[in-house]
Amino acid sequence: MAKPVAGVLGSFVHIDAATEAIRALRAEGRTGLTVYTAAANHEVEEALGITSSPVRLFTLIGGLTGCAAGFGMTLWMSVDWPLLVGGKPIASVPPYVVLAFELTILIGALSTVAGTLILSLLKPTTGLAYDPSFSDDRIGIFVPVGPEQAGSVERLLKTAGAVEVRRED
Amino acid sequence: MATLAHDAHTPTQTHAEVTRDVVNTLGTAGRGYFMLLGLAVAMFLVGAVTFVALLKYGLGLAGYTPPVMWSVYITTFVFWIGIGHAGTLISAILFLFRSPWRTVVYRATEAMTVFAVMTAALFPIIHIGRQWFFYWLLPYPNSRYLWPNFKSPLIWDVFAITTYFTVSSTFLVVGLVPDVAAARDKMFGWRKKIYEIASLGWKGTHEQWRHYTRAYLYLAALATPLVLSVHSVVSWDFAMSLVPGWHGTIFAPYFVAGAIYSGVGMVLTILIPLRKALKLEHMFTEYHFDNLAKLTLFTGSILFYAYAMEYFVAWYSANKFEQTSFWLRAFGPMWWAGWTMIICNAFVSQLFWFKKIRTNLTALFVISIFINIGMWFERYVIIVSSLSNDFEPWAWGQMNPTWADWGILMGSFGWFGMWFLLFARTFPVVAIQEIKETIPWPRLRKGGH
Amino acid sequence: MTDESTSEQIDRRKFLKVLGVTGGGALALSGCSTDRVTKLIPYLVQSEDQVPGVATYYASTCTECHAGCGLHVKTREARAIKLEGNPEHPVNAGKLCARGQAGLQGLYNPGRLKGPKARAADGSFQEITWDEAINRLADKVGAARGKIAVITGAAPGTFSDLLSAWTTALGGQVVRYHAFDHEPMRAANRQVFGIDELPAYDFAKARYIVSFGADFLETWLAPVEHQRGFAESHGYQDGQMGKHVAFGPRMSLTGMNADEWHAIRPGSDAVLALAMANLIMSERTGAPADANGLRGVLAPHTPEAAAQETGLPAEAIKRIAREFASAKPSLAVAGGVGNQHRGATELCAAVNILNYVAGNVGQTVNFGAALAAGDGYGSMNDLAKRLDAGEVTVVLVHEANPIYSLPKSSKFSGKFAKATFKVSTSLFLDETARECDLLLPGHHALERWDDARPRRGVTGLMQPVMQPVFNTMATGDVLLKVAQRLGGPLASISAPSFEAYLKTAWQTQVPRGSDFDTFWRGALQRGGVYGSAPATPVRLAPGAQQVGYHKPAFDGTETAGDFIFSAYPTSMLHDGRGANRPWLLEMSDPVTKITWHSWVEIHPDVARDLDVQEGEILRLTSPFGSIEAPAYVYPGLHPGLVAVPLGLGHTEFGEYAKGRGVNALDLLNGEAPGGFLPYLATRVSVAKTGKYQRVAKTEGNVRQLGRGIADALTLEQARSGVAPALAEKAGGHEGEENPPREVAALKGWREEQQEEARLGAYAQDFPKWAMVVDLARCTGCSACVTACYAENNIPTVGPEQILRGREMTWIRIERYYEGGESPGEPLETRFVPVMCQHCGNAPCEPVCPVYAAYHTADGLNGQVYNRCVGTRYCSNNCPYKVRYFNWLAYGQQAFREPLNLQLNPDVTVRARGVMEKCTFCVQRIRGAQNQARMEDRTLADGDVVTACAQACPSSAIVFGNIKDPGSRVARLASDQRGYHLLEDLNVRPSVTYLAKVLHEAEG
Amino acid sequence: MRTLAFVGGGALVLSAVVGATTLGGRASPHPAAKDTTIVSSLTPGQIAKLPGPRQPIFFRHDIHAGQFEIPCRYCHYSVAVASEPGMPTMETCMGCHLVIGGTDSIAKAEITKVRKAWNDKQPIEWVRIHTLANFAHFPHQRHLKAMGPMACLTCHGDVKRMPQVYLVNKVNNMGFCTNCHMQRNINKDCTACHY
Repeated sequence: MAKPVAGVLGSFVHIDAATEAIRALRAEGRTGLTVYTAAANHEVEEALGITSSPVRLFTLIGGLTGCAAGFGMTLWMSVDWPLLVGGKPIASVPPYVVLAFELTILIGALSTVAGTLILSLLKPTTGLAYDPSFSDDRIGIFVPVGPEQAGSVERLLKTAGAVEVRRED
Repeated sequence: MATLAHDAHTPTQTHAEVTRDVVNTLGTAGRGYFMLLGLAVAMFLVGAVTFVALLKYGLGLAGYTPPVMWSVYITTFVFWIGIGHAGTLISAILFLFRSPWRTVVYRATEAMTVFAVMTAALFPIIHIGRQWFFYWLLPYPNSRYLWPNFKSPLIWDVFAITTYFTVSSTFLVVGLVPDVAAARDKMFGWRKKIYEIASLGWKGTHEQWRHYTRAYLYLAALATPLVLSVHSVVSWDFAMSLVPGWHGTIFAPYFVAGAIYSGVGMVLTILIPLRKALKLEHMFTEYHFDNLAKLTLFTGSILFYAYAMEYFVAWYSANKFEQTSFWLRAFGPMWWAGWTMIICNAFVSQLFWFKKIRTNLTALFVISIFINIGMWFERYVIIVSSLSNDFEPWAWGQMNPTWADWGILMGSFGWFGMWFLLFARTFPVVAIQEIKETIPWPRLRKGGH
Repeated sequence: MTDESTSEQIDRRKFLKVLGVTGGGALALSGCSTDRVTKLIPYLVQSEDQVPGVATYYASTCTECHAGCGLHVKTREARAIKLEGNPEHPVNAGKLCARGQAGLQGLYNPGRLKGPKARAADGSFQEITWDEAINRLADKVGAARGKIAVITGAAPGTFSDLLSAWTTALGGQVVRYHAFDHEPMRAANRQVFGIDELPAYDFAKARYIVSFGADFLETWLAPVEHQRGFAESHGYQDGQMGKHVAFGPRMSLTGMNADEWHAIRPGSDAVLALAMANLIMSERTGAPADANGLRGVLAPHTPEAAAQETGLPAEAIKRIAREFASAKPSLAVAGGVGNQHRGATELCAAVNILNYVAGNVGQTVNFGAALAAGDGYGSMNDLAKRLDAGEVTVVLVHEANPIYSLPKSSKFSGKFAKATFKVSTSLFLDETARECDLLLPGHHALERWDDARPRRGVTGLMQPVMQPVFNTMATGDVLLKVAQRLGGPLASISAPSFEAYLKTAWQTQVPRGSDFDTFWRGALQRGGVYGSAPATPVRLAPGAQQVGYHKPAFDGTETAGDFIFSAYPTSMLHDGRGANRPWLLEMSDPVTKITWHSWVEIHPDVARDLDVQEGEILRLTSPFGSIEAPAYVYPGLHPGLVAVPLGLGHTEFGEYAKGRGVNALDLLNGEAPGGFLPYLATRVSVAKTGKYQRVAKTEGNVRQLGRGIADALTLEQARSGVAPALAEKAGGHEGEENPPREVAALKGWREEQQEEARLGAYAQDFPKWAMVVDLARCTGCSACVTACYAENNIPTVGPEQILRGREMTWIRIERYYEGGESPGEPLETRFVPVMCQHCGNAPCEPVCPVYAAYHTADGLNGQVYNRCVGTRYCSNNCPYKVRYFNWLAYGQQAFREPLNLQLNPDVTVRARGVMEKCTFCVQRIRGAQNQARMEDRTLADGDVVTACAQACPSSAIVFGNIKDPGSRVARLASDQRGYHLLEDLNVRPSVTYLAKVLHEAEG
Repeated sequence: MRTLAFVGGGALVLSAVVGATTLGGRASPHPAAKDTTIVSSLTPGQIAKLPGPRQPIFFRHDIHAGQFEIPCRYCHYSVAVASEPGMPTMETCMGCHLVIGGTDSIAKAEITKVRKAWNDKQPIEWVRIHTLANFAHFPHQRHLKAMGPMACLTCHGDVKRMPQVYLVNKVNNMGFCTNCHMQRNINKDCTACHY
């Protein structure tokens, strides 16, 4: 377990209070906020000003790879040991479209998942303060600050309407 | 049977209640559950023993009677593949359409999909003559320099099923992660540990949600064409051949519709008891069943049309072989199967025009059983009856299933039930986080956003 | 083996092992598994004529019936693996029937006696040594003081001579007993021509053939020879085609091949023949002068009178008589076993007259050949009486099974039992051997020396082609050894071995100016010496005046609702000797397509009246006994008749025969007067038992639903060059043609497809193997099917599997009915041999996921057993349904010791779970190609002959390279009668069928 | 006739022995004979180390085929004309070993076995080394014709130098066949071997 990050953890019940707090913190120029929610919530996203995820690139690349692999494999394997069946051409594309399609989906999907994991691992959550209620009905905001500024942050959160504020150090 | 809580379009619960109710479904189960599980395992063992017998003595144990070279096993294979489709439709396609009623049911159906495909995937192995050489269908480098024949629809099948299984199980797992995390936070002791691991360190930070939502969208986007392709490929196993009764251009859409129809039927068969057993009546409401029933009615009507078309085209084509084949399908030795299929699928589903029936659980359940039977027979009729009288009159022959056929069929239901029951007690059968998404968060001040 | 002396010393167990050496492939049964022979056991001594991996052919003679066809025995690694016809032999000219080929399964039959046995005090048999056995026999015959009888079914030949010499020297009596001995024919010949012999019939010459219940394509005299002739006469050739009319109460295979079959009242056929003769005499001159004396005798038999008796319209009789007379030469035949009613002799006499007045005697009926025959039923009865009277103490039974082949009502077994010492030399423990005290199992014909004289001028040799499979001894040697021990009266008969005896006997035949060795070697190579019999001209004998007709008499009192019972022989089981051969049991009967069990044939109308379904078990009861068998509804019957095939219902005779089916003889009168056993002379009552048994038949839908599978042209159409009308038949479009635009498009598409296909392998310099089947010649006899079984190691599957339609016949004979649906409409039968069509655009190939089915460069539809995983998709997609799946390790049970010795090492024994099918005998193709390459030449037409084509007695199948314009197959394939099965599917089969040709239906 | 063959065969090999021993294989046409690795007598220790299965009779190809240059086809008589190579009959062995008794004790012992087997009319049960699955058909004659003198070597290895024969190539492995056929660009049609 990585050593806990020092900071302040505020727990909200009300969404508008939470978003308000986020906006205020960002206005103060606080960075590295971590917001916990039990479900995706666009208000929070707006407040944080999040841009959409780059995971789609993985999907695209994966899909294209799959398609190429599909055609490549079938065509090459057909001519590698050419056997004539039913008076049809040795390397006939139409039937191979099916396989190319399936591989597109397969590799596309797998790379999407892989992408999500990789991207999530870029921002590790280890050491950040967390409270089980966040997966239930609370909204959590963690602000990584040193002890000297912790006080002001606590105050800010309280005024915003946090039902509970905890200091980590 | 239970009367339904009235229109639950907007959930009446709070986040906390949702978490509670769903997490309560996990963990220790009652005697009824274990009796069911025991039954499922027993049925599975019957199938397993039958399979061993097939390995030892050969497929001759089953009722195959040339020219009927495919029968119960392929029938059951197509049946299970079909079951899977409703799941993906509800979880992926309806997700893209932002259909509100899917949220509650989708987890259960997605699980059903995965286990149905797991069941179906066994059959290509079971039904071949030399099961131990099954891997020859995979393109792996070997000292003989031999590759599979990618022109064969059976190879398409192998790829389609593998893909379908991988993608749908990924989709299920991805969906589960936040819920498992929620469960984790409600658990104590060793259970907590297990869910801890299963939750892959999910905390629900905004970064995680950011990638997660995107990934989920794209998975749905990929699964949508997949679900259409898989059953099309399965239908091409037949349509690509020149057997009268198989050689049809409408097969792909016809089979996809049938698949979804049968799938929804199975969803109903599963959900109606499940909601009771898990005390989730207030979540699965009339609203959901009403919509499921409408879906059934829609796909059922497509089938009605497809059946009609099959017969019409057979007559209109003026092709002797087609005509004979379909005439015998209706009035030949297998007339009973032919009519079972038409009545159970084309006609019974039409009852759903009536809201009373759509919203009456007993009626729904009974009808769903009819649908399951009807759809199994659809495949049985298409496969067996078409094969038993094709081009060469002298080679015609009728087949009767034997214990080996029934054994495997029973085993497949056992295998499916086993997995589903285990799942239902171990993982949330309702998507906590997605329901929460639909529940508005409490606010300090009114209005606002 | 040419060198007995040394190789004899290898003991038999070793011998089997020796086979293991290079025949390893064949002995390992698990087919597509890589299990291997782990030991290499070399021959002790190399025999000059056996090269491992190379087939050696020995000429021999078939002993399955008395036609005495010549054989070429194919041996590999010193095992006989296939029987083929000897092309030089005058009787069968290279062809062989199903029964002849199944002789192999007599040789390797698991039911064979493994060594000599004697009955012990407790009645059981116990093994003894040959010395003991011979001593016992010698003692008994020595003590018998002439009270000896020998019952032999052996064909005339040196062994038979020895046997008679031996017996007479001992003061005993020899009875030559053949179950089917055609006594009525010989009696009639005595009566009408004063000559006591069976003539040879020349069917090839006959332009018009009338059969009065003579099944000359099945069991009558020399079926293979007749079929060859029939195909020549009746096959369509440049506008010419003979006609065949069959009369009889039952439509046998012969009747099915007739242009007209008339169901006449049982036993009424003599008057028909006489009426025809009468008409001919009265209408045309030119009949032999001495025939005029007959006018008086024939006068009363007017066509009208005949019509009265037979139930045929008089017009039909007149028409047929005129056609018969105007066709020169024509041929009338009678005397089939199945038609032996009380008046059989009368019938044969009448037919003799008919042939005589039509001037056929000497043309198509040739006396002088004196076909092999026995002493007849009468002398057997006399012997029975002597046995009964205790005048015989020692009986020796050789190659005969009277206790089975005589009806129970003859009480023969009881009389037989009265002899104190009974000896059998049967190879099997048959019903008669079971009653004997000493079993001296003889060698199989392929293991011993002998010769056979099936007819005057023809002597066939038999030579041992391999080591004896079991500890048996040629009966000839037994006799000689006994003679040696007894001396005395037998002293004159002495030779070191029967081989030596045979050679001495042959010394006399050596033509002037050549030494014995060259003569002998030549004879061995050619399989015998073949001369032509001096024709014996015959004239009418006084007896001819006695010809006449009496109303048929039948045993049993006539009561309402009873039927005339017909026990008829089938081409597979003959007199029952075929019943222990799995091949013949599984080979569906050419007429009913039923396998493995007995059945009762009843007419559809009768079935309707009695409300009998197929498979319902009926009890037939006659004054002499009763039997129960499942019903088979068969339109080819006189409504007053029920028929049951002979040959089954054995109580002994090995595992395959024992307790299988019922014995139709049980219903017959065993003490009937008249010097022959009447098979059509009993009344039976038919009772429903309410029990059912599914009939194990390979018959599917008997109507071809206008799909153009068995196509036919009328003689006029054939002459005027009309092609079989396929467009409307082959399922596509009712009558109307495709618009030209579509036709063009389709054509273009086809060509493009072939063009692309060429990327693969239809390379120009390869041959393209193809086959032509002439339906105008095919008689449905199923010889090709047996040949295929033998050549390709096809397993028999047994009745239970047949009920599931799982027979493995790579080539099957489909039998379709035409017409016969409305009363009075004649029923026509068409036979179509269907094997893999080796399609150019084979639908089975692209669907195989592992390329186990694919197309070879030389146009074969290859099937790679060891690659097959058994998805069976290929079979689903095969429009002809000619792919067969090995459901349950059939090989293991079908080829158990010692039947596995018959396996062809060139062909893989397919494993369970594998698809198999006709390969166009690819092993023969590759073998020929190897040979050609070794000799640095290319294949010539005729180098490759498939097993079916080789066997076909009517040469209906032709195989070859269709790309070679000079080849027979190329010429025939372009014949205007040619068509493909289901042509509209555009699968481009390599098999071309030549449409059957029909005489316009008249009268 | 047969005795003639005996004496003939005996004479042939006798001369070969004499030639090989007295002239030391000098001026012999085949390189294998110049090869000195052939030790005519091996110690039991050496024999034990030899690869391959132990045969009922310690038959030394290196002496017969190598030292004395008996052509392969003298014993494997049908290899050039048939698909089966043919195992030497006991008669063939005795053709020489009526006359030749062996030089050292081991050889003497083994040859007595052969003679005993011949007298008892008991063929020797050799342990099979090269086996093909029975669904693969290998026409030896074609390969001999195509590849000439090197044919045997290609698959069976240099038997001339093997005191005890062992499996050099996995001849039952389809890859082994196809490799050759592909390099030489020969027929790759399945039914060339599988039928």
